Amino acid sequence: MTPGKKNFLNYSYYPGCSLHASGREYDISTQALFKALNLGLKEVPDWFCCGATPAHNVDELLSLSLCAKNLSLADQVEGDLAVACAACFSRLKTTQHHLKEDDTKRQQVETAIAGPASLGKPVKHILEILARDFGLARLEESVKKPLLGLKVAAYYGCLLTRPPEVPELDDCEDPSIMEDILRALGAEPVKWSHRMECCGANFTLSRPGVVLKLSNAILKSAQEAGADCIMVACPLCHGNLDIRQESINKYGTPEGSLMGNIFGSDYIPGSEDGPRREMPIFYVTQLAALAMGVPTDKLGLESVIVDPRPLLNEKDLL
Amino acid sequence: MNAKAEKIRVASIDPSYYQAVTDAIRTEAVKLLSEEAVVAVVGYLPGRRIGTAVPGLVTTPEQAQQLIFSPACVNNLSLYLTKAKKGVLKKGKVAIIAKGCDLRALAGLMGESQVKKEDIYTIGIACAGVFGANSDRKGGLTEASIARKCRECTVHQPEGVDLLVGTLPELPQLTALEAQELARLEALTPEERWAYWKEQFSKCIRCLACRQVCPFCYCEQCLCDKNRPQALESSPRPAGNTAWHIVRAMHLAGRCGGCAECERVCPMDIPLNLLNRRMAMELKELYDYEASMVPQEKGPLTRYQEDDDQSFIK
Amino acid sequence: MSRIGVFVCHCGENISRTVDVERVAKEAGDIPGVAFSCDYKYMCSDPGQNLLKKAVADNNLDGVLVAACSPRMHEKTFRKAASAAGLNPYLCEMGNIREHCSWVHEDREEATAKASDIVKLMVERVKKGKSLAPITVPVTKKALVIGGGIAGIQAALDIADAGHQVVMVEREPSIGGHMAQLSETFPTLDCSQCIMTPKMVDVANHPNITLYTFAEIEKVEGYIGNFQVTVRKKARSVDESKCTGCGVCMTKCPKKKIPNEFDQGHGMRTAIYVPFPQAVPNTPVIDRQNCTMFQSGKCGVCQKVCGPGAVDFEQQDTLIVEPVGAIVVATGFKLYSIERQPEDSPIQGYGEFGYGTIPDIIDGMTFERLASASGPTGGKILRPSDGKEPKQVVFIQCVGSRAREKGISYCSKVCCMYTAKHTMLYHHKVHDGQAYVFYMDARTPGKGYDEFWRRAVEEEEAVYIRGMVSRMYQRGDKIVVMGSDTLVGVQVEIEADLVVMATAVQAQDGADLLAQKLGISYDKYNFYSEAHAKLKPVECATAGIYLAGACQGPKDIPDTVSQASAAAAKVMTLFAKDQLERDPVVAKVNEKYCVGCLACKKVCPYGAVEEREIRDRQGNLVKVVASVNPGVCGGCGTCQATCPSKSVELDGYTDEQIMAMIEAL
Amino acid sequence: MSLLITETNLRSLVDALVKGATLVVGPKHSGSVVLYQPLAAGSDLTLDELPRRSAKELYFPVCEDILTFKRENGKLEVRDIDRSRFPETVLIGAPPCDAGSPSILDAVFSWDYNDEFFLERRRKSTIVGIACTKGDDACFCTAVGLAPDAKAGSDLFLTPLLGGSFRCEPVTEKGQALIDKHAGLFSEGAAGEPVAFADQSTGKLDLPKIKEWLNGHFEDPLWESIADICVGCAACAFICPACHCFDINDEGNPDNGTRRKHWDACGFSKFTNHASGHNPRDIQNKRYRNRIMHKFKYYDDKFGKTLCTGCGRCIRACPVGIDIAEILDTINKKAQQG
Amino acid sequence: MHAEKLQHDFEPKIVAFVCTWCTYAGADLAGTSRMQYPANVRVLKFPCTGRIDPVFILRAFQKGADGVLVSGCHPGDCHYMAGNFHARRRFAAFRALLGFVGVDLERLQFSWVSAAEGGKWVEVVTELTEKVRAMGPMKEFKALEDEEQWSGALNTPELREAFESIT
Repeated sequence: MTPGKKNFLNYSYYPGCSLHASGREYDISTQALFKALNLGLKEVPDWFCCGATPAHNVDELLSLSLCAKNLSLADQVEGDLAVACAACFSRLKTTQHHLKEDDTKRQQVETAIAGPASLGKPVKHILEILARDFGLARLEESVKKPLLGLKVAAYYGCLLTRPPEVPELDDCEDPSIMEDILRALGAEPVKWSHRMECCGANFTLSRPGVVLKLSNAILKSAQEAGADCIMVACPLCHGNLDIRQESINKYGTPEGSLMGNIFGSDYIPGSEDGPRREMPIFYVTQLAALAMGVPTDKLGLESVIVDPRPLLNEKDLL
Repeated sequence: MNAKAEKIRVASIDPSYYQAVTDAIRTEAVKLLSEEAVVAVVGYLPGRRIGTAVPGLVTTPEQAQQLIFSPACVNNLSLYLTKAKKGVLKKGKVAIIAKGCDLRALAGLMGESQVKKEDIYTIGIACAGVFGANSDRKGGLTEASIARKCRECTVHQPEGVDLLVGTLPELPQLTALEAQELARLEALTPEERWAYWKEQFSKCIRCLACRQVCPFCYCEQCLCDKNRPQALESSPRPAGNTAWHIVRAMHLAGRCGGCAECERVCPMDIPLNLLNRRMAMELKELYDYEASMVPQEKGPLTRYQEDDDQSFIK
Repeated sequence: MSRIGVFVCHCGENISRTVDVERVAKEAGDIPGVAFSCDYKYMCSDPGQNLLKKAVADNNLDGVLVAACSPRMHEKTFRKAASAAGLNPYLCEMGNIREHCSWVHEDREEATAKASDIVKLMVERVKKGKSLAPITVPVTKKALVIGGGIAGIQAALDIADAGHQVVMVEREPSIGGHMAQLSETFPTLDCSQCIMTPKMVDVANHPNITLYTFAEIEKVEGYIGNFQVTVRKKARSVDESKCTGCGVCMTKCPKKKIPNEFDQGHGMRTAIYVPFPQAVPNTPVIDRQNCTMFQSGKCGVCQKVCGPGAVDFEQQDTLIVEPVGAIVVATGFKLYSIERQPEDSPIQGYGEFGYGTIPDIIDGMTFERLASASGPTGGKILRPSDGKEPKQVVFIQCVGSRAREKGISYCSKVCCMYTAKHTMLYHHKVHDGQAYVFYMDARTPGKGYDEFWRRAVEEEEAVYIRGMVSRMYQRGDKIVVMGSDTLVGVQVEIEADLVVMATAVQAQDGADLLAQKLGISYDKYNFYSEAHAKLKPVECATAGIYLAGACQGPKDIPDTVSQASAAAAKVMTLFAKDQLERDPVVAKVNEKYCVGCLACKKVCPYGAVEEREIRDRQGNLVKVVASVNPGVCGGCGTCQATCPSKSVELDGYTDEQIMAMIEAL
Repeated sequence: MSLLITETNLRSLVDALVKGATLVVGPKHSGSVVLYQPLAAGSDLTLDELPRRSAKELYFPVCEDILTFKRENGKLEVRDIDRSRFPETVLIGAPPCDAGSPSILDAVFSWDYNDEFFLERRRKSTIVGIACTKGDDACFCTAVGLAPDAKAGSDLFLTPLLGGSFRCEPVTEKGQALIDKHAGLFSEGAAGEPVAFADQSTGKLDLPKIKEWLNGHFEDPLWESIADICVGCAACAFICPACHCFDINDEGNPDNGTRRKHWDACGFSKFTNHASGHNPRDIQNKRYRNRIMHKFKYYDDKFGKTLCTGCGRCIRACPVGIDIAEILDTINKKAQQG
Repeated sequence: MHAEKLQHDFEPKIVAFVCTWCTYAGADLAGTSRMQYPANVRVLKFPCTGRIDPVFILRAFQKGADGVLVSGCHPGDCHYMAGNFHARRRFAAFRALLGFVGVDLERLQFSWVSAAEGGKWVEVVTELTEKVRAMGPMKEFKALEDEEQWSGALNTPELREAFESIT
């Protein structure tokens, strides 16, 4: 990029904890993508954890205050607030929504954070920025290396669009924003059933059996729909779908109907000849950056569990 | 504060801005009249005294050369379309000069079927502000001489006009005196407010200049001129005056465009626009209604919603 | 100076116990303008009324005030008496000194003072009163029925049987509506067409009914008793007067693969067609969009084979103006199409259900056609994708209904019952099949309804799962239905062969546009609003327009038929007199002072205010003023309170009367 | 040697008069405006601004009761106002354009009917005029025959001097009596230099010529062009020292009410509206013509006086900037041209 | 139950503007149910609250009312469908205006009383009467009625006396 060239749009940026830890690839690829698209991205100074996903189950005031404080920090940086993590996005939006609706809560929160709750700044998920602010048409124009032939299962997870009144990202139960982006990138979104199902993120530590089962259902559905890979827009989804494949392959999960109380069937030892899952999981920013011609060593492709490079090689995309 | 700082910046860029607007108005008016696109242009002509301008209706390209725009162009000309010059509209299309605040009145008149959009050609002015009543006009537009309404104007830039003239100079931030005064009155006790208005209204001599300059007071028979039954005492006594100003504010509620002409022309300096502002605030808060520069089908008091506020009703 | 008579009633002791009636009468006598005053034991008795009549005659009174009970009680009585005495009835008023005074106050002094005040106020009112003559409106004894479904048919037949002319307008090529599509009806499981078609034929044959099918309402003008309705009769391309209904054209038409709307797109029809064999009229219509002749100018087979020469490719839309006195709106409903809705729609779709992409997910009406003996499968339950008999069928209730988050919060009322019916029909036809029903609640009020539903559950082996479905997707040739069973607290997944969704009942497309033409109000779902939810469930706020059937809200057949007959009864009541007499308490415009701001028009709940042009003798437009149609005005007076210059005035409650009363406080 | 009064003593004069139960009326601040109002003390008197309303209302109030009526026992009882009890009044601090108007109006109020409301007040009042130093570009008193130091109408005339005191000149006996009664407040001394008069932009008008022109131009395109922008309010007439049209109406109800007299103006569309609905002055230009004609022709025809003191109030107050001085100038020019 | 009759120094004049279909009928019901309430209220009947012009309220205060009650059908119950909806907005605006010019809004009560709410009518009337009684007379408008422009005023004691003694 030419130095001094004016950015097309400028954003403040709340990466969230995951993007600085397990989801580093998401952070790296987001930065790279924004740079490639000539979008400014400036990290909010001194941001801290938004409290997702446990805080709101424990203490509502705490969860709201954490986000409110982060939102007021974000006010120091110009531009709408870009958020990559679906959980952070959900919490920040929820906080704005609750505090706008409820004056009492707002006052409590303002006491807690010792300052005014700033509710005016638009919080935007990366998907929204790509599809709406930047625009699908412009995105399509910017593609340098279309992801031709890549069949992708777009996975939304639970938080991106729900509950209907909060994120205002897309249709709550039947969104299309990820598929729209994929088409703009030249990839082929597959039609599949489990794009809105839960991956079990909340149970990652407490009941891994549940996670295995749910994640497996998602992977299986994508595989059956003919997808080469899955695209996500959340570090937690990514974690579950990517990391768990090994365990699924090792231990397996019972096939068939999910009828029955899944919460009761915790850890189920599998067999060696269980189903194999070998499905690369991409962040939306990785795929987009790839299509924009960002050098592949700047996408964090090497640090994920299921190595996507063979697939990309096969499709001649590296 | 030194004298220089007191002069607001519009004063310093004064001549070229006003000259540019004047030129643009003349060019357009001459063009419209010579092409016979309109039968008349309602605009401003220079007055005899320094810092004055008078409304004028010009019908020839030669007369159009006299049109001006200056901070003395205080009048809301839209009243001429409903009242004094109503007849002109029947002869053909009329062009009218409108500041943002005047435009809201025009839009209101369209919403009330008094003026048809297709019958007029609106020349909107990007207006930096005009003189206040009784202000010293010798030194151009200054913070001291600018009208109170202009200090908190939100419609410097007209919208939806046929032609927009003028480029808005950089405008200084001025304290919202009227809003402050409104807040001060709101903070008083009812007794204190009553005393305030009683003093104001008792000055009234019922010259009815407020009514006559109001673009919305176009009734053929004003309620205050009616005597069977007599809803309002017609004699200029404090009781009748109070009733008159209350009723007028009520009749304007949801219609007033905020040009504050009533206040400007009051020879007794009664702050009539405070009443209109207060009503506008209430209607904004209750029904999210604001006077706009584009016509609206119904005003806030001619429509309703089933879930309107009724916290005041037992 | 007025000459008013004041009559103070004792009402036995009801008033005189706490009010000194003699004193009230005496004080009334001192009021300027009162020429006569007295008190009497029972003013409403015959001697009391005679006293009033005599006093009017003897004292040449020009106004009467009876201070007695509530006017709601006896105003009519005394106005009649005043009228008999030669006084205009509207110059007789009542002062309520019983309900509003003697019964609610115990202190004799206070009550008497108040009674005197009431008399004083009301005397002022009488002084400023005006003689009013009842408004008479001529009535055209011909009714328009919009819609030829069961509601319209019932209303039309009732009105026509009473001897009045009826014009029926139906948008589709045949009358019959949705009921003609149904297979069997709950709770008796009798064949819908068997009970419907005879009524359709009755309409066609009734001497008093003029039927316009394939026609729409273009314009409605006028008011109660005097509507002018313009009907657009769309070009049928077949001359109805010549067509014999032999059907040769249809057998010969080369375009045979057009999905038939009547069968919900699951059967096929030709380009020249009747929607179904029992259609009324049995005159085909050419579907110009699909006709080769119209699209490419080459074909014309139907014209060649038509013996009577009825096929007319040149036919144009015709406009027919019908004067009518009353209108019955019976435009019915449509089923919610749950595919994703446009962005700006307040109704959110159910994309997650895969409807429209998975062929074996169908709606209730399609199931009706599948189950119907005259349907595309001849009454066999075969699924659309491969024509196989489904062995596991999932029925989902409340799709769209009662789903606030999706934009519709109301209950569609008929789905619980018809889903129960569907499970039975299915079980009768596929004995080894299993029906599952996802439901929120089973709502079965109605005669024999709950028994019917229990039969479905207990005898016909339908499995009812209380809970909603979250997602459906195709897996192989099965549809995986994911949902929850909230009673057991588990998530369930059923592999179904066919899914039938009871989608919400919605107002017809264009219901809002028709309402605007008619000047009637509608709710946010475009269902038409009745004048009063309890007491005027059939009337519209606009006088002379009545509602029947599901256009007002979801309804089953018995309710629809009842309402249609009720609407017909209302029309007949209206037609019982040659002239409609209306209370003269209506608004009048003072055209001299009206400036035509039309604020009155904006607030009028009845749409009674129109614009009127005033022209001079040369025909030049002087001004436009408001004008109140007395036939339509309801008399609320909102216009007058809104008018800044009081250029519109409500008779009977004039500003002069009210101000005089306030002055007398 | 002249008779002088210091400003302090002028205020003391007011105090003394008030103590003596005299109604003293003079310019006084009321919020942002200065109006002629009853003074409670000398300190109320303000001499640095021309009052918004003229002094005519002292004699011809905005609104006054003229009788009351009540129907009792079927009989209508009418009660008149006892004018003999009107108070003694001193009008103080009126510049020539205000001080001069009551004497112009005497003619009309004592013509075919003696308006005792006006005349009784006139009899009981003394006018202390003061020379004008505050004129602006709306003033034109010199054009209509007055002057900033004209004594016409005043009983006692004050001239502000540099240094703060006033030269006092009794004009009438009433004025002399006022001096005599409060002799202690006045002193003899050498009059210093008077404060300069304000310049007036309008030159002298030839009033007889103007009248002559008006005589022949009842119908003239001029009226149309003048009234072109008039909005029909009464601001000009109500603040005018000379306009004296009034309306009488009954308020209350036929059985109990008050008859009131209050200002009327030729600007109003209801002015001279007949009960039939016909109005001989049915359009604004006829009404505006009446304003000019009345001031410069009719009144002169009848009473030999011009009904204008050139105070310029109507020019300042007109909502649309109609400028009577400019109009007169136009007529003057037309008249000169013949 | 016969509450002991209390003597008050001041009996306020309460004016009620009511619609004929709901509140007037509700007041009738209070009567037929023999409920008791203060006799201070004078009822003016209108077809609908939609007919009630704010000028009437103003006029009532000017003509000596110490309290004004405006009452009609509950929203949705209007005999004329929408009259009370329009009235509601009009009164909300008018109330704000009166408050702004300094009228104590405690003297102006709006209520919805249906034909079935005889009890509510009694409650509303009693409450307003007692409230206004405690507040004392509505002096503002009455005082205004007696005032004149200074020039038309008979403002010295002698003149006032003279006026009173006019024959």
